[in-house]
Amino acid sequence: MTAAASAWWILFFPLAAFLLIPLIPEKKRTLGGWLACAGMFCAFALTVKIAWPIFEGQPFHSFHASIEWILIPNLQLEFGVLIDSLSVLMLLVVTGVGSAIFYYSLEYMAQDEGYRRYFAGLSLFAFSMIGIVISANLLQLFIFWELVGLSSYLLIGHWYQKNEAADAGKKAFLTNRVGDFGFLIGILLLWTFSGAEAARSLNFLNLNVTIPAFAQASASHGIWITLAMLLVFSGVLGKSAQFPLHVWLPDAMEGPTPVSALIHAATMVAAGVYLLARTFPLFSLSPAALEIVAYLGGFTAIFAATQAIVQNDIKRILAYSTLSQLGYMVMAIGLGSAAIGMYHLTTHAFFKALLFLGAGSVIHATHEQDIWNMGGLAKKMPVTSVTFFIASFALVGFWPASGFFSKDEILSLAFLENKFLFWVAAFTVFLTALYMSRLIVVAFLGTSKIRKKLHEPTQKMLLPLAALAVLSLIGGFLGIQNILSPASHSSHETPVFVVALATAFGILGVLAAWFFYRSSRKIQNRFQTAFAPIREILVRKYYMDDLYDLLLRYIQQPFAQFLSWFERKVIVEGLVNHTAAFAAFSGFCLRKLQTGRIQTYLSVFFFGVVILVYCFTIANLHP
Amino acid sequence: MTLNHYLITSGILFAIGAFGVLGRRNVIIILLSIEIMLNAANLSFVAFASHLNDLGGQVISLFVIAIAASEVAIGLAIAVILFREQGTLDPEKMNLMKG
Amino acid sequence: MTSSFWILLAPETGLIALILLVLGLDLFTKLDQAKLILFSILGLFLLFGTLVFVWPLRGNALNGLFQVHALATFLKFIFLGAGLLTLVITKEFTKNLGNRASNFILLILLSVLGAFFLASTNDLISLFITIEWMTLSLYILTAFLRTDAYSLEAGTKYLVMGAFSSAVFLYGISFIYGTAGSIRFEAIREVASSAHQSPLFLFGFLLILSGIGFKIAAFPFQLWAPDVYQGAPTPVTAFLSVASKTAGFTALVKVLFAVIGPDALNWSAVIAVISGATLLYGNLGALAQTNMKRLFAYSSIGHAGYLLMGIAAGTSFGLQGTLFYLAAYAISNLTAFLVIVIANEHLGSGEIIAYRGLAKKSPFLAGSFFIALLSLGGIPPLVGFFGKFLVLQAAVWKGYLWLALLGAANVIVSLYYYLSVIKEMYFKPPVQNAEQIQLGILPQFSLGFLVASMVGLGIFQAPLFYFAHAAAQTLF
Amino acid sequence: MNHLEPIFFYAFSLIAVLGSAIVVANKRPVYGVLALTVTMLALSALFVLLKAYFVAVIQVLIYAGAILVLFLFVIMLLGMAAVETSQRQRETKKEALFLETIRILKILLPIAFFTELIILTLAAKDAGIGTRNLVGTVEAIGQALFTDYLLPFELVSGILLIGIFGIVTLTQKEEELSLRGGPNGPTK
Amino acid sequence: MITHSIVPWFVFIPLLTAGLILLIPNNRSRLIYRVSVAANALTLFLAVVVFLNFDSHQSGWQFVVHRPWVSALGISYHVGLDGIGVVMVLLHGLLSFCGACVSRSIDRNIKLYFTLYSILVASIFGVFTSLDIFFLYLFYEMAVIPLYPLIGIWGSQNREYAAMKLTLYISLGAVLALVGLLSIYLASGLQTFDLVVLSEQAKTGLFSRQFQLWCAPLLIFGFGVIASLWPFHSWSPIGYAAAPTAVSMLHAGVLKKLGIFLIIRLVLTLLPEGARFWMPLVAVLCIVNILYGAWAAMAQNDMKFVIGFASVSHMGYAFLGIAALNQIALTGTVFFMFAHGIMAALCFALIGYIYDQTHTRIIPELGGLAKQIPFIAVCFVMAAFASSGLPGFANFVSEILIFFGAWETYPLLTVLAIFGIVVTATYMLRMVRHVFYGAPNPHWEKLKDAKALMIKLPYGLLVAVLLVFGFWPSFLLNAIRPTTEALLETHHSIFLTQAKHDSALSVGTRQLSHLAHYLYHGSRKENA
Repeated sequence: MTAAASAWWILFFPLAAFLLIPLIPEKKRTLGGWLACAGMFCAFALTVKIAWPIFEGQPFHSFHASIEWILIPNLQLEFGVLIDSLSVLMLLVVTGVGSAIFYYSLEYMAQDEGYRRYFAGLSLFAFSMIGIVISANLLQLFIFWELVGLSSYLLIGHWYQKNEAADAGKKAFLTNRVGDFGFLIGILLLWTFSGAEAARSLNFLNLNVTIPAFAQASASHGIWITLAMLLVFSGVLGKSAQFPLHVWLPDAMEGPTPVSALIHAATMVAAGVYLLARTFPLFSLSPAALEIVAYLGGFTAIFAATQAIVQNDIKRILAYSTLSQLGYMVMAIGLGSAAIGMYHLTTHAFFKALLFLGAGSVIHATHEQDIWNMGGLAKKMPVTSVTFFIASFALVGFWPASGFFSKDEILSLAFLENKFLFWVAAFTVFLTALYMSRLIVVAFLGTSKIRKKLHEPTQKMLLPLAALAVLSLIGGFLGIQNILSPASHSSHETPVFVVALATAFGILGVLAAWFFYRSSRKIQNRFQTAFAPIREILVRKYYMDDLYDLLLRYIQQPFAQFLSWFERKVIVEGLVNHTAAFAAFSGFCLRKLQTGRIQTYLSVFFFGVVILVYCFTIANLHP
Repeated sequence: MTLNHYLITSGILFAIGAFGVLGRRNVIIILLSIEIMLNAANLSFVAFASHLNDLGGQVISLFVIAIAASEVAIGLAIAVILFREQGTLDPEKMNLMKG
Repeated sequence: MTSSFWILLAPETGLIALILLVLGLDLFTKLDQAKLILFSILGLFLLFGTLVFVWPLRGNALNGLFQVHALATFLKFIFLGAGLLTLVITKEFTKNLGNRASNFILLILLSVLGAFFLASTNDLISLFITIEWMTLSLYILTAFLRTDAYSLEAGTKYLVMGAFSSAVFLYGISFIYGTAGSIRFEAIREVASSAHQSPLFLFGFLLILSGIGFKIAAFPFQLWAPDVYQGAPTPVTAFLSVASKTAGFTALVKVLFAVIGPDALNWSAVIAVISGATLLYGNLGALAQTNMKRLFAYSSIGHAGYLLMGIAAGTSFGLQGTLFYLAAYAISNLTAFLVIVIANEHLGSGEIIAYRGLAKKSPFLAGSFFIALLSLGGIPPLVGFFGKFLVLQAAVWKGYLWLALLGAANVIVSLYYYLSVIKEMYFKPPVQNAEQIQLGILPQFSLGFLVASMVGLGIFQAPLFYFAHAAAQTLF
Repeated sequence: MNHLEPIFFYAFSLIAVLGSAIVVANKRPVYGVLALTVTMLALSALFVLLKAYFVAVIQVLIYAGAILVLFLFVIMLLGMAAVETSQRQRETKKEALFLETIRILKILLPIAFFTELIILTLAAKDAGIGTRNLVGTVEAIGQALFTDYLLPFELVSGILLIGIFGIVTLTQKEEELSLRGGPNGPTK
Repeated sequence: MITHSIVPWFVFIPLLTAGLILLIPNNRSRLIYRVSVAANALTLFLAVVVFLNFDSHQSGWQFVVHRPWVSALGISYHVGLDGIGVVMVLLHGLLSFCGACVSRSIDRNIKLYFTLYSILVASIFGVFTSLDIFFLYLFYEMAVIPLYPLIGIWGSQNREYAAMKLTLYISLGAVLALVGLLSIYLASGLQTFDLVVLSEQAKTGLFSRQFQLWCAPLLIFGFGVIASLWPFHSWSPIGYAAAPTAVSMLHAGVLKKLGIFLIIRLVLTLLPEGARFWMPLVAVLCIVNILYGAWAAMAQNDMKFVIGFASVSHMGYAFLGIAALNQIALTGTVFFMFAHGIMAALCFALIGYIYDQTHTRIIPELGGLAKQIPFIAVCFVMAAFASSGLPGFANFVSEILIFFGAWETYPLLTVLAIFGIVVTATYMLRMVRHVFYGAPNPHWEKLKDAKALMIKLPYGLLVAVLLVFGFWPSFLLNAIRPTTEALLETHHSIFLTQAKHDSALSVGTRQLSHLAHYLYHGSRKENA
């Protein structure tokens, strides 16, 4: 099997699973789960096979293959695979973490009514996500980009009978649509810039050549490139839930927890970052665009982190944390290093998936999501707790966990490039430590508030936890950073100051949380009343949801109602019915002439004669 | 006497007849007025016949007299029924159908 | 004379014979009225044979006063068909006529005879006399139900107005005669096509036009039509709306194309304006009608507008379109009236509202009405569509784009009231009893045949088209 | 007699016009019929002036002798008083304006029509009455009737037939009708 | 070859079916139903055969049958298919079959229903296959009339008003177009209605620019009515809401496409300059279509009204594709007609199913139906996503082609059009959310899902078609491409010298002033 063929097969296995699962009868539903897992495992295995040279430390030879999909003069669209180190890394993350989560789901969803639907959706997601990663051109990427949106919609709304879940799915899809609106226009712009009419192509390899050429052709083209890249970035805003399109992600936690782990933490939301990395050569043509990317990323990081502090739902805390971490990644790329962004993406995938799976274990055991109702889990579920601690460790960025390395890369990059963003990022470390410690202190330590007896989950769920825990712990030593930039990495050293500051902020956060949340209720209450306004803002998510609500309720809906009114009153009644009424009215007037009296008729008749004679003789006699 | 004299005479007769038809509210007088109009046409036919030196006009006027006779016959028959059924000869009183 | 007198006059002679036969049977035998009608129907049916026989003939008789050509034969076909179907309609109406039914059918036969002569005339005075012939018999027919106030009122109105318009017509003829020196078509045409005509010629022409306008119920001479159509006995209404209108158009076509000539006097614009106004009056007036016959009166005014449209074009093609339209209109309208007369007898009312649920009472009757209405509305693939197609094309050809657009818009208006009738029949439940209406064999067969011809001629237009073509060519 | 022609013309024209004016102006149809007889006679005199002798004779015979007598018969049949023109109906205010317009039209229209005729007649090249050697004798007219006007001649006979037929049909006795049950109007 | 004279049968088979049904006694309703389904299956089979036998390497007319008809007028019976026609025939074959299948819920006067339905089907086939303008128009108007009784007798709310309005509206468009068509016939001076001859001649500049400028709007707006071009769309939502399921399906699926189809076939081929002149105005109107329809759909509570306005909105894309006047967009438009036809029909079929079960279409009254009728729910969700242009469904491919094409000509308008997709997703998901998702309503406990294969078949078939062509668009595009290429060759040759872009912002005033000019001065000089 050639490498290209194996790339196609990677795409094919989850698709096959997706298509086959609906055919399995309900009685043999477990088969469906295993089928999905098998598809994912096969994809993972093939990915490893492709990536093998990397593991052997050899340089990776990228390759590209495609088939014609749409062929119209002036518009050739292909379906292709582009496998380079970037996509291999992403593929490893997607299939690797995916495999773990699929396996985990076997147990987690075992009792669910929509078991087969769930695994079908998961397989569809895997297919689309892999599609994004291996896409050879921008439009193909867009297609899979939309498809992951679909699978996300379906999986968030898995428990569709719950109103919140149904709403959340809709919200996620529509918010993404708004982003994709810009994305598609961006694609069209790039297509226009990519050369003469007949030679245009959206192929990445091609774009990397033609767009710089376009940029150099004229000074005025720079603004167009910036515009195009910002439009592409709007797609990222939606998918990676960056401010201001972040609102859907916390709500998306209504989906089953493994879905949150896989889609809304590890992979799908990272697709935006992947897109930035993929189009980084184009972004780098526009410093202005990159700057905006960086600032938005930095802002999202700190913006989300502050909100995480006041959340009570364990999954929501993690969701805000995801937002914040995605902000880090976007910022990293905005600051000029796709490799660092991708590095953090990878480690984040490990520990955030682990966090969610841990949370899933807890929820599975307790059927409870509010951290204030938990407490003392560390004693009752030791394995889960240990893995959770490891993951939190990595998230905050303590040595030697993987998060330490990737986050330090980002911080030092920011330190070199933009001092303001550096401080933002560093302060976010403090916040990260604060909310994670709060979570751990409240939910895992202290006394249990749960009456019933809790069990560790079975081996099926623990195995993925363990695997991800190991990766989170040692991820920093695997040389992941070298995959993307083997040469450049060693060129700059991490400033000691940065490392120290980050660690200090981290410890500070942990301590703050420890003392505050271990303290008596009284102190907590007093503190909370003191900061009530701020807390209110945070709890209300900076009023972002309310703002969107207002927009929808007071702008869009009235507008729709207005148009509906316009249709009824102006178009139907005004234009149509009144025309008809006018005809009927003139008919009515004509009937008045029809008096029923002979001599009136005769007069009209004779009048007609006289007029006719006048018009055609007398009037023409003396012109 | 020129042709125009005769034509104008016939025109006057025609106009008077037309007025009778338009204005009089008695079917019998209306029928009489129509006779006047037909005779106006006859006068014009005969005058033109002389003018053209062609017998046709006179022949036609004979036809017209015959047609007028038939028309009057039918008209009077209807007038008789009308009077018998409705007790009036006023055409304006008939407007069951209108609009 | 290319063919002998009797051969050329075969249809007329046959019809006279039939009339005498019917008269004899009526006077000297105790034949049932219904049988008499059947006999007349059979006779008229056989007369089609004579028409087919004279179809290929061309020639003239009676010193050139009587002409036989394709146009005359075409029109005679319409007249004969109208007469035949009017008798079929009369058959359904017999019980209202009492023992005078024989007079009724004789008058209709006489009227058809007059129309036959009309189709063949070649001079103005014969034209006038034949028209008067038809009109006089129609006065009698309209007032036929003398104890019925509606019929009597209609008869009186028709008589007074008709006589007035005849006088105007005749006065017009006198001026044409006086300025052209003859009443023969060819002779007048020479005068008409010369550069300078006397103003009196024009005067006469316009008076004639008014007189004919009355016959075809064109604006502004149309006011009589609704009242007379509504009041007349239903078979007479059918005959008025088809045969009398066709007679009017025969006269108009002869006057405009044979007497004046298509290029003289610039009459095209006059006809175009009249056509547009007639269209509007007929169709808009029909919108608010509640009586079926009155609705058809207005609708037939509207159709006169379309018929005028083809004539307004002033071309052989336009004339052909008008002739095709005439035939199509005759078939469709007579179908409609056959249905109306049967329905009126059963429903006991002529109001549109009484037609509610007719589809339930008799699917066949309702179906035939449906097809007839659509054909009148100009919906393909029915014959009425092709007629409209041709006249609109003629108007566009002539450059009367506004007229064509007006005609097109009026299709919609007319569709509205036709569809409203369909709505009553199909969408609404029957008002009172929903008992089935039983149809006799004759109406069933006739309706079947008419529907088949509406569809058949709508799809295979060629035969009628070429016949109309040949007919139109005779005047060019 | 040429020099007297204008006098005769004007005189007879005046009589004809006056006669017809009386027809339309009086209320009693009987007077109307009598006035029309005068008009007819005056017209036949005009025909004589135009040398249309046969027509003049027929005019007197048929019109004065037959048609107008028919009128008189009908008037007598119906009763003198009954046929007198009825008074104006009362009309509502809404109708009044419309009807008033129509009433004015009824007077104006004939005048307008006549004016048009005069204008057109004057606009046409004036021509005298022809050479006057045309004499409408019985012989000449008979000749024309059976040659150039054969068809209309035959057709007129048809019209007369219809006239007879019409009177018979319309005035047939009611009793005969009632034998088969009276007609019921289908159109109400 | 069997396919040699296959095309006339597309009209004959349904017409024969109509005749056959008339012969079946009224009480054998199942038999009538079966005959109708079988006949439509047969035409579908023929459509597939024709599609598979279509030679996609040539742009000319295929399967041509040519017989003289009224030769004096230049009317001939001339049928055949090009790449566009073959796609439309396939679409119509599919939908008429599915429509017949879902008509099982018709419960009264079945005989009349299927007779009219067959006539409707036949006439639509007639339009797609005719190569003679006369027959094209004949079938076009013939298709309108059966709708009146179909809606008026078997329809639901407000049926009489809706039926009347729809019929009159579409007929008005038709007769306007008729005047235009007659003008074309006469202006050509060729004495022929043969589209093939006329289009050949049109390439050589048969029609003067002046003529094209006034004639084109008659056709564009005349046919635009049936394609619900704003502001002539108002018959559409109300008509769909009233119509019985199968009629809504055929109407939204195929009949609306007739307008676009005829504009492509007649205006773009015969009046290229006229098209070019008027298209900017159409482009602006179609954007109004897209956004107006979409927003109006959002305010509706009746499911059929939502889909009705949605189809108004979607037709905007088809118009945009035409207005762009380039091959990418035009190909996309044809593909879009196919995809949207299937999708809209699917939506109406599913709503019909729900309505038959629940007897309501009011969204707030429904809810949580996915539990009771999962199959229908899944199909509906698919249709909703297809409607909002999700990749994987044929609609996405067509829309993206239209965007790529229109982007070349009207970039700003394209941006607005793309925004329409966002709005579309909003109202479609809103409907899915409130009908199928959410807490189950105990009122609907007893609903029956489509279980039997025959019941599932129409829905499944339509979904499958959407997916197959969504993944494998070349299957259709290859057939369309040569035709659109040939079609636009005329345009390229004529406009090579002209300026490339019309400013989308200056659109409207110029066109309107021209129209006014021609209305005042008429066309007489033109024809003289």
